Amino acid sequence: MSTSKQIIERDSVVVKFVGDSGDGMQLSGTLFSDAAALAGNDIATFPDYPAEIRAPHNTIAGVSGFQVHIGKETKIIGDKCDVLVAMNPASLKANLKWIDKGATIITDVDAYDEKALEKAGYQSNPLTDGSLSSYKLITPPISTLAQETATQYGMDTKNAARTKNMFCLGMVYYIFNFDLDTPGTLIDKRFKKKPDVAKVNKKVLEAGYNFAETIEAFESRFQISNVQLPKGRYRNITGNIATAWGLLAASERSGRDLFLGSYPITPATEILIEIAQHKSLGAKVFQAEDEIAGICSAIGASFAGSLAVTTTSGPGLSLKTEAVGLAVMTELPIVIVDVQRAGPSTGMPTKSEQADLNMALYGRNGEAPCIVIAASSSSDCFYAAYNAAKYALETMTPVILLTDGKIGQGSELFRIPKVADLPAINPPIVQPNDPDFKPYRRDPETLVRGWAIPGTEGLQHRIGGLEKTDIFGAVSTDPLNHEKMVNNRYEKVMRLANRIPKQEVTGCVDADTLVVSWGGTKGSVETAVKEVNKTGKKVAHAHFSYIMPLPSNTAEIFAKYKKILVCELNTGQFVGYLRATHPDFKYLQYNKVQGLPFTVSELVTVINNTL
Amino acid sequence: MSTSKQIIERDSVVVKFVGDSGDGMQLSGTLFSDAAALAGNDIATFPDYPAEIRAPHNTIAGVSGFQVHIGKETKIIGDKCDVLVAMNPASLKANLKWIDKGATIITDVDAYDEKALEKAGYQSNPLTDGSLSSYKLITPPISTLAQETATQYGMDTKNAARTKNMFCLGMVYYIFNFDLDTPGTLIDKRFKKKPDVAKVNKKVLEAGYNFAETIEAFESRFQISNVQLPKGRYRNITGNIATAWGLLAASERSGRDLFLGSYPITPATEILIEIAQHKSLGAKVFQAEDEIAGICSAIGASFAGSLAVTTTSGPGLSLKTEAVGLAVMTELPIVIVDVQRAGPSTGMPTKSEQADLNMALYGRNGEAPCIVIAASSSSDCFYAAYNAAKYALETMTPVILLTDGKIGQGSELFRIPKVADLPAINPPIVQPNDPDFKPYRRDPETLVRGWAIPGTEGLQHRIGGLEKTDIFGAVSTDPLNHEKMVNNRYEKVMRLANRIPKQEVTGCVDADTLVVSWGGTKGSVETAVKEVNKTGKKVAHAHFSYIMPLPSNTAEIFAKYKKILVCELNTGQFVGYLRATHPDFKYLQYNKVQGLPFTVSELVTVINNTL
Amino acid sequence: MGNKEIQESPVLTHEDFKSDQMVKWCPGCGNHAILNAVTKVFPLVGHKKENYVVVSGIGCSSRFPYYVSTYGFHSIHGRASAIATGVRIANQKLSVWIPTGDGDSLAIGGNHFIHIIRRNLDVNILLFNNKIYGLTKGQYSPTSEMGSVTKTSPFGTIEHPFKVGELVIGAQGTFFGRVVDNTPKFITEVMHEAAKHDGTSVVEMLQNCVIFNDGTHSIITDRETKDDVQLILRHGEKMIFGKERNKGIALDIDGLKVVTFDPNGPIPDEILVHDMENPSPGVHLMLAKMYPPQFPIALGVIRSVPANTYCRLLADSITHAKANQKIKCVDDLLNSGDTWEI
Amino acid sequence: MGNKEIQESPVLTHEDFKSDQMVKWCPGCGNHAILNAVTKVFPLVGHKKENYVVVSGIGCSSRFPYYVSTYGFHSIHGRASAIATGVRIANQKLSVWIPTGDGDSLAIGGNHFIHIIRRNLDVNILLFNNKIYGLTKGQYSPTSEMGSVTKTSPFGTIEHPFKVGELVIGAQGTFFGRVVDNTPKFITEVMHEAAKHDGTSVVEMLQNCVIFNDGTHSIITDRETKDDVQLILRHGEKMIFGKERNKGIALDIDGLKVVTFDPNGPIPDEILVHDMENPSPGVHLMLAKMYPPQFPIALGVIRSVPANTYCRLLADSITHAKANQKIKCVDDLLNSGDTWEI
Ligand SMILES: Cc1ncc(C[n+]2csc(CCOP(=O)(O)OP(=O)(O)O)c2C)c(N)n1
Ligand SMILES: Cc1ncc(C[n+]2csc(CCOP(=O)(O)OP(=O)(O)O)c2C)c(N)n1
Ligand code: SF4
Ligand code: SF4
Ligand SMILES: [Mg+2]
Ligand SMILES: [Mg+2]
Repeated sequence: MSTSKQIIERDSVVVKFVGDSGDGMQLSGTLFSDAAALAGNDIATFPDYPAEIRAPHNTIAGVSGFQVHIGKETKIIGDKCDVLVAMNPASLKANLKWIDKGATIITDVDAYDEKALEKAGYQSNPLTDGSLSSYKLITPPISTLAQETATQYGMDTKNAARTKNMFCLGMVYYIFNFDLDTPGTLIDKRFKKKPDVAKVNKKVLEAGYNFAETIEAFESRFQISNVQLPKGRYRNITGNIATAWGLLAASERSGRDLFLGSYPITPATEILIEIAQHKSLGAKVFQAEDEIAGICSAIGASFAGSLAVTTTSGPGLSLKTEAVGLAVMTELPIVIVDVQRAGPSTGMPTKSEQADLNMALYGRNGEAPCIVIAASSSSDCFYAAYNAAKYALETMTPVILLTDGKIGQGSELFRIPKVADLPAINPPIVQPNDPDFKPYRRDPETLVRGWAIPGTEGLQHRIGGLEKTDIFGAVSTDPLNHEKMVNNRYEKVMRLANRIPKQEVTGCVDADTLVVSWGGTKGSVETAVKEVNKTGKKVAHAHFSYIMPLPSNTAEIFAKYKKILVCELNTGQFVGYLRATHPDFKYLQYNKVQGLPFTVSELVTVINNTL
Repeated sequence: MSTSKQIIERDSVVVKFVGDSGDGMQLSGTLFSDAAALAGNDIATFPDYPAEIRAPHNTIAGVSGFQVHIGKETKIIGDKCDVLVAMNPASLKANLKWIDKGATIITDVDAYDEKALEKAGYQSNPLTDGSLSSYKLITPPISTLAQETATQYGMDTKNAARTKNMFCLGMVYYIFNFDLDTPGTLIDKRFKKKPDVAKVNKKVLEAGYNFAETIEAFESRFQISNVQLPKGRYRNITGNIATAWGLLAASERSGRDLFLGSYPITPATEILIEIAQHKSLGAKVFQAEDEIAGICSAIGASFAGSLAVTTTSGPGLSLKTEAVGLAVMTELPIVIVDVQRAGPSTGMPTKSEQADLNMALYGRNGEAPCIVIAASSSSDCFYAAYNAAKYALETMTPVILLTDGKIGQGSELFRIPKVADLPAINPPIVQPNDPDFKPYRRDPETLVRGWAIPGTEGLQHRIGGLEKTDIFGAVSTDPLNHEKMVNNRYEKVMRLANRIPKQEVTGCVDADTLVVSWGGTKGSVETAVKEVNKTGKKVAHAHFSYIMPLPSNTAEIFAKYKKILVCELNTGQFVGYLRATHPDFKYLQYNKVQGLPFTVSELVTVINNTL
Repeated sequence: MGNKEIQESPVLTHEDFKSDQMVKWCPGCGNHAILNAVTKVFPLVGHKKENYVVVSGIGCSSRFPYYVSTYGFHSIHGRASAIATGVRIANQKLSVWIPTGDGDSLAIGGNHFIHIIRRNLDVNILLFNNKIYGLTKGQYSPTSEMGSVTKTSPFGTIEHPFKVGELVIGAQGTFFGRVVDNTPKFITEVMHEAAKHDGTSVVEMLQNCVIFNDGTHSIITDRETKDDVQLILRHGEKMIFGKERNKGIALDIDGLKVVTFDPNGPIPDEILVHDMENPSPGVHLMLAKMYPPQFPIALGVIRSVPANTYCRLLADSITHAKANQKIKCVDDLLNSGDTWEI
Repeated sequence: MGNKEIQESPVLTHEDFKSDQMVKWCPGCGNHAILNAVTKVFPLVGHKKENYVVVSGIGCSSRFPYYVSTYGFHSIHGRASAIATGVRIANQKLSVWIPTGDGDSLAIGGNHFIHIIRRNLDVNILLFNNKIYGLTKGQYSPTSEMGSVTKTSPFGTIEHPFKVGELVIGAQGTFFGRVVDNTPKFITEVMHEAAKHDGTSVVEMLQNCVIFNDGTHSIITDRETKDDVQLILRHGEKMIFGKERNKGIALDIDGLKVVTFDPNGPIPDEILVHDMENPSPGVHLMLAKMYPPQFPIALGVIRSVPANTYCRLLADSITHAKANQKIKCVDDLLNSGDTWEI
């Protein structure tokens, strides 16, 4: 494929496909990112869709989008788009704020009739009124061209109209200099059962590509600099799928059947959907009548010897509160996944936030400590889920795993591990007829009690939500016993700090200022820290994945810095927790509660202002 | 009544009645404390009963008790008893740890047969084996004597046997030099419908009194120094009744019908029971199918214009979590009363603790600030409940009122206020057809929105759990609007600090050390601080009733002290909150998690060690 | 709330109850027709506008309150009945309507649903049964037929579904009606009956979700066959159906059965006359259970029996207490029992 | 779990299932007799001891697990069915029993109760119905009769009670039995039937709370009158009762009715023969509803119909998936779909 255009070399590029909910934007986005990944780029994706299933045609409420960041180290969803593909006026309007001057806009001139403009709230046509003069505006009659091509290959008019996303995709492929074989294969896979449709779609894609070449409207094409990823086998993965797979891997590795008790809720549902596909791996999925039954069934399954899991989002975690306390009291291993969304209450279900941390740490009656782990990116969800399962099983304690909508539904490249290379998981299962068995006898080192599984001969015993005597597990209201048990349950969690990885510090470790972050913001904070360091200013970064317990060297690290700046997407929950648990240090904080991720540029500004 | 005995003058005395669940100990205790109160003493009482309804006869599990503290400023349940009345071996055994050497034990020798001793776990008879030699042991054949007396006055044998508690009570009356008219009246009231029974009981009481005088076993009688209570009309009240009445008073004063949606749970049930008696005051009580329906019905009633309340204990508050978030989001006034008990999970339902503070502060998904108020004693429950209702109504915000099992079920003297003297309550009700009405328009000063009540002409509008636009209340996912609304909800709560009372400091205000406490521990901490100050050492005391927001002068106070010691009945929840919100100060902490109140002596030791 | 409690009100129309909000349901969704029917029922029922309160949970159907211009509460998933209970008890003059989905009221909200029915609280429940979780994009619900392939049941569900009418009756329900979403006039008619009923009324609306469960009711709604699979019940009339009106329902010890007869001859005696007011729930239960192909589905008001309502009993007991209790104000209360002067 | 799945086991007795814990129920409480009956049923059912799991919620009755020497879980209020669901699904060889109160399973636990029944999950629910909240000292429950005076209803309740059997049937229940607490042998018999039933079995036990609701069942249990108010059902036998066995139950369009006849003559044809296996629930519902004085109360197994169970269908679908799906281990999964080497 030859080209006479100027080639822009870039480390990374952001492309966003936006249109009506029914316009196939998620498909375009996926095909583009898959092709980019196959072309050797690192990628990150993030879908952005309305809470309504199909909001009214051509309205702002109905705009659905899919953003793709490709290039070197795309740990983050790029701040602003370089290329925006907008299928109609509403989607253009809703997304202008996300593109910088000079960016490329591709939009379908056929879609700009009076009614659509009005529905989008435009007084005049933006394509002609000069308001977009600072962008590179490409406005082909996409619908017409796509439809013509498709009908030419024998498709009926109605279906032909729906191929316009492929036409756009072809144009974008051209801009990025991708070859057309890859998408060909991908389309064949997607439409495996309808080879005719696949064929027509490929033809329309080609037509888009050729059209882009022909019209010479693009002054430049992008060339992404080569990525230096570690060698290995890769795939693209969303955080929710990665979470599901991490749990399946932990089940296989621990020899404990996976049991998932769950109730659908945005943005966590995909974990449930994914695990439900894998009965062949022995995974049992119970779609419960509500969140309470979801976690309670998991507690029952845990009692009965499974790797038991429940998945949810904020409102669901709220409902599970009482049962989490029961798991704490009975010292049964369960993993509770909370894919956080913007709250409070129903809040903004499709927007992401980090505001459930306090609930994970403190949201239970009585003294009820859990282990809390946070995933830092889409692919990290795999390891975070695996470790959550490992530590739950090994410590006989509920683990709350915090991810969020952004990393859960967004995707990135994932280097495929071998299950055999993952760390071993050794639950403290009691052997049949063990003469020493007592329900609350503990390992003196870890304070972990044994797991005596129903069906095992000679270990009959009773557990429950009432306070129990140490070792023997009889119901008790003895004051000192209670204090001891409260302490046991707390100490057991704190001693896990000896076994989790030490906290790492990256960036300029010897700086005066440490930026602290946790959970799904890792990519943006890490990138911002790098950018600041690139300018010659020094700043270090500690990104926390283990929240409760904190890594054992946390205080040691904090002691090295004059300033500690804690950045998070809430009003300051982690910083509050650090103040409560490590009161010897002074903390600064930067918070944002908009249901949006940090942008790198805002973080760079904040960090610079702090130094 | 003449006496040749030595009189011991005391500021205060602790008497505990213990026996089988069926032995009538709660009645003895109540009659004793009522008589003491009528005799002009200040009192505090605390029942202590097993979780079982009627645990097996004569076992430790079945021991039921009622402790009375009488004298000057009995803000606390006395640490150790001066007089223990134990009806059987099991109750003696279970309570020996609560009495100091030298104390008086009255116990029924008739109850010490072999079977009862065995059931109580005694190897030999403690009355005869010398193990009780350091106490003043009085062991009359109480059953026999009581029964004889009662049958003499025409009672059948079975019922006669049940009068033994009256016999004991008579003996105790003698020791305290009470005259017998008061209990006479009280007994008449209790058995209003059975004058015969009343008569016999009075006779048995007299017999006990006379017996005590006759046997001359008591070397000394107690004389309680005169109490200096403010003038006024008094009554004895438990915290749960006081809470109920405070809510009823707020309903009357605000002109809003009281609606209580609740589900029974120990130790909060009495509030529900009490309010259910008062339909004549317009109180509507809905006994819901569960805690979730309890709070949700309250939210509905609040929407419809009621003073809406839900009452519960820890496990129930856990279940209400999601709905509390809804109340935060919709900005509807509700009062959520949590009578705390020992957790986690079901925990120890009849034991008290302060471990739900974190849940009250943080236990919800998303950023969901509530007002949190804590009652400091049984009678203070009245004012705490009244104020909780007042501030909920006036700020259109859910208020969590924390009391606990100890103050809820315990009682103390209560100076009866006039409803007209209570502070006015002014809910921001919107007038019919108000042309300026918008669902989320706020008072610029307080940030409180208006209450537009269904049924009011011209104010139709819609609220809900999804994020809404400022002022207009349309569903919105706009990032900056969300941040603004999160902030509005938080600021509205924080600005209440301008209207609640300033924090007071008592004790030696100019000391170097400040002892901080909150909630139901006020009495013991206050007493301990006084005792320390009496010894010439200086220490100040700040007892917090307003937790969220904290009083506006909190930082100012803390700044005056070199050491701040925070004492609470949990692992350190309030101190963690202070560290998070007021990180500029160093805090020391003293914690106890035994399901028991602080004893004054342990606090004195801790304070002395801190100075 | 029954007719008796209706206050005078200005004459309102259909249009008065439409809100200015954009209706965001998918084009073709059955909900549109139902919304239309409700805005037509409100003026018929005849309350003042400000006395209507619509309380919902979460789901596609639960967005309903935004689309009517009454007081509205779009609450949290599954709790509409509990919230509505508080609204209704707090203010007895309000007319309370609960639009809800099969997930909202039979999955997470199942407990409040059976309890509000048991208490016979005076509200109108509009149950949009599309046999799927719409808003969360297509997982099976407690009413999905056994074997349904959905996002969370790739190999088909293994759960027996609830049948709404049976659950209502099992929970001591006093009113149960059923309609399909493509018969707007009939919906209005049945809803009007529901509104007139004193106590909890439940109207099951078989609603088509075009996106995630398209055609789930087509066995019932198909133009071609509908006369043969729909039995339209009317109180006091014989249970007859079929394009030729030659089939009827009879009862024997094994349950109900379909009887075919000569439409030109007399109607056989054994054909049942519909008695929606029969307190005995047995026949109503069996009617509610009928489902094609073995039986026609019963539509219309299946059960409507008078019984004491919660609000009526509550009002009575408050009146009684006010008349008979000595404590008339909180000062009385504070000074009741043992008190003394110091 | 049905008989088919019972493994070989040593011969166990009554005593083997008693625990060493002190039984803390009030003297005279109906629970004692029921506990006794259960420890007698376990050996009859025939599983190994370690395969019994007793899961309860909170309430007097829910203390049950402490008193039997099996695996036990005394969980939180209302959630026993949900927890038991997890236990049962996780390990199909376990025999799962759920002792629960009327508050525990019909108030707070109502949703899990109707859902476990709908799913026909293989557990045995023992519902101790004392029509009161015992453990919390005497508030009315969802089964308390209308007008009951209790601690929280000083003027009498204003709520219609649930009838357990009707709710079970309305929730698609496949097994419902009813016993009174003073007939230990009959309890054991009915429980044994419950244990043999494949799917969810519910046995309602009319239990006397001597402390807070003494005599609530006395209309049924009074020695003098019990023969005239108890109808003991046996599958395949005519529904006859009365001290003189001169009364029977018949069916007409208005529901069931009591027919009196001459006990020395032939039994009238119209008297129904009990068919507990009739899939049509109408008659079972009416039987469950019968209550004195108008009717006798029906005791024994009212309904027991075969239907697919959740666990059986789950096991089948897992077997099928294992045989047919390509992904056999997590490494397969990780490498499925689009992957590439860098
Ligand atoms: C506590 C909680 N759990 C789960 C959800 C997610 N959720 C929202 S609606 C819904 C089900 C909707 O189904 P249905 O009630 O049948 O309504 P439909 O959309 O089909 O009209 C679910 C699971 C939620 N919003 N809140
Ligand atoms: C979440 C929660 N809410 C409330 C309670 C208090 N509670 C314990 S048992 C019970 C009701 C008991 O009644 P029932 O289930 O009928 O059992 P019974 O004692 O009569 O056998 C209640 C309300 C609790 N323990 N937990
Ligand atoms: S998803 Fe289904 S139920 Fe929801 S609006 Fe669309 S068609 Fe209607
Ligand atoms: S309170 Fe009632 S149900 Fe509970 S143990 Fe006592 S008698 Fe039995
Ligand atoms: Mg639905
Ligand atoms: Mg009960």
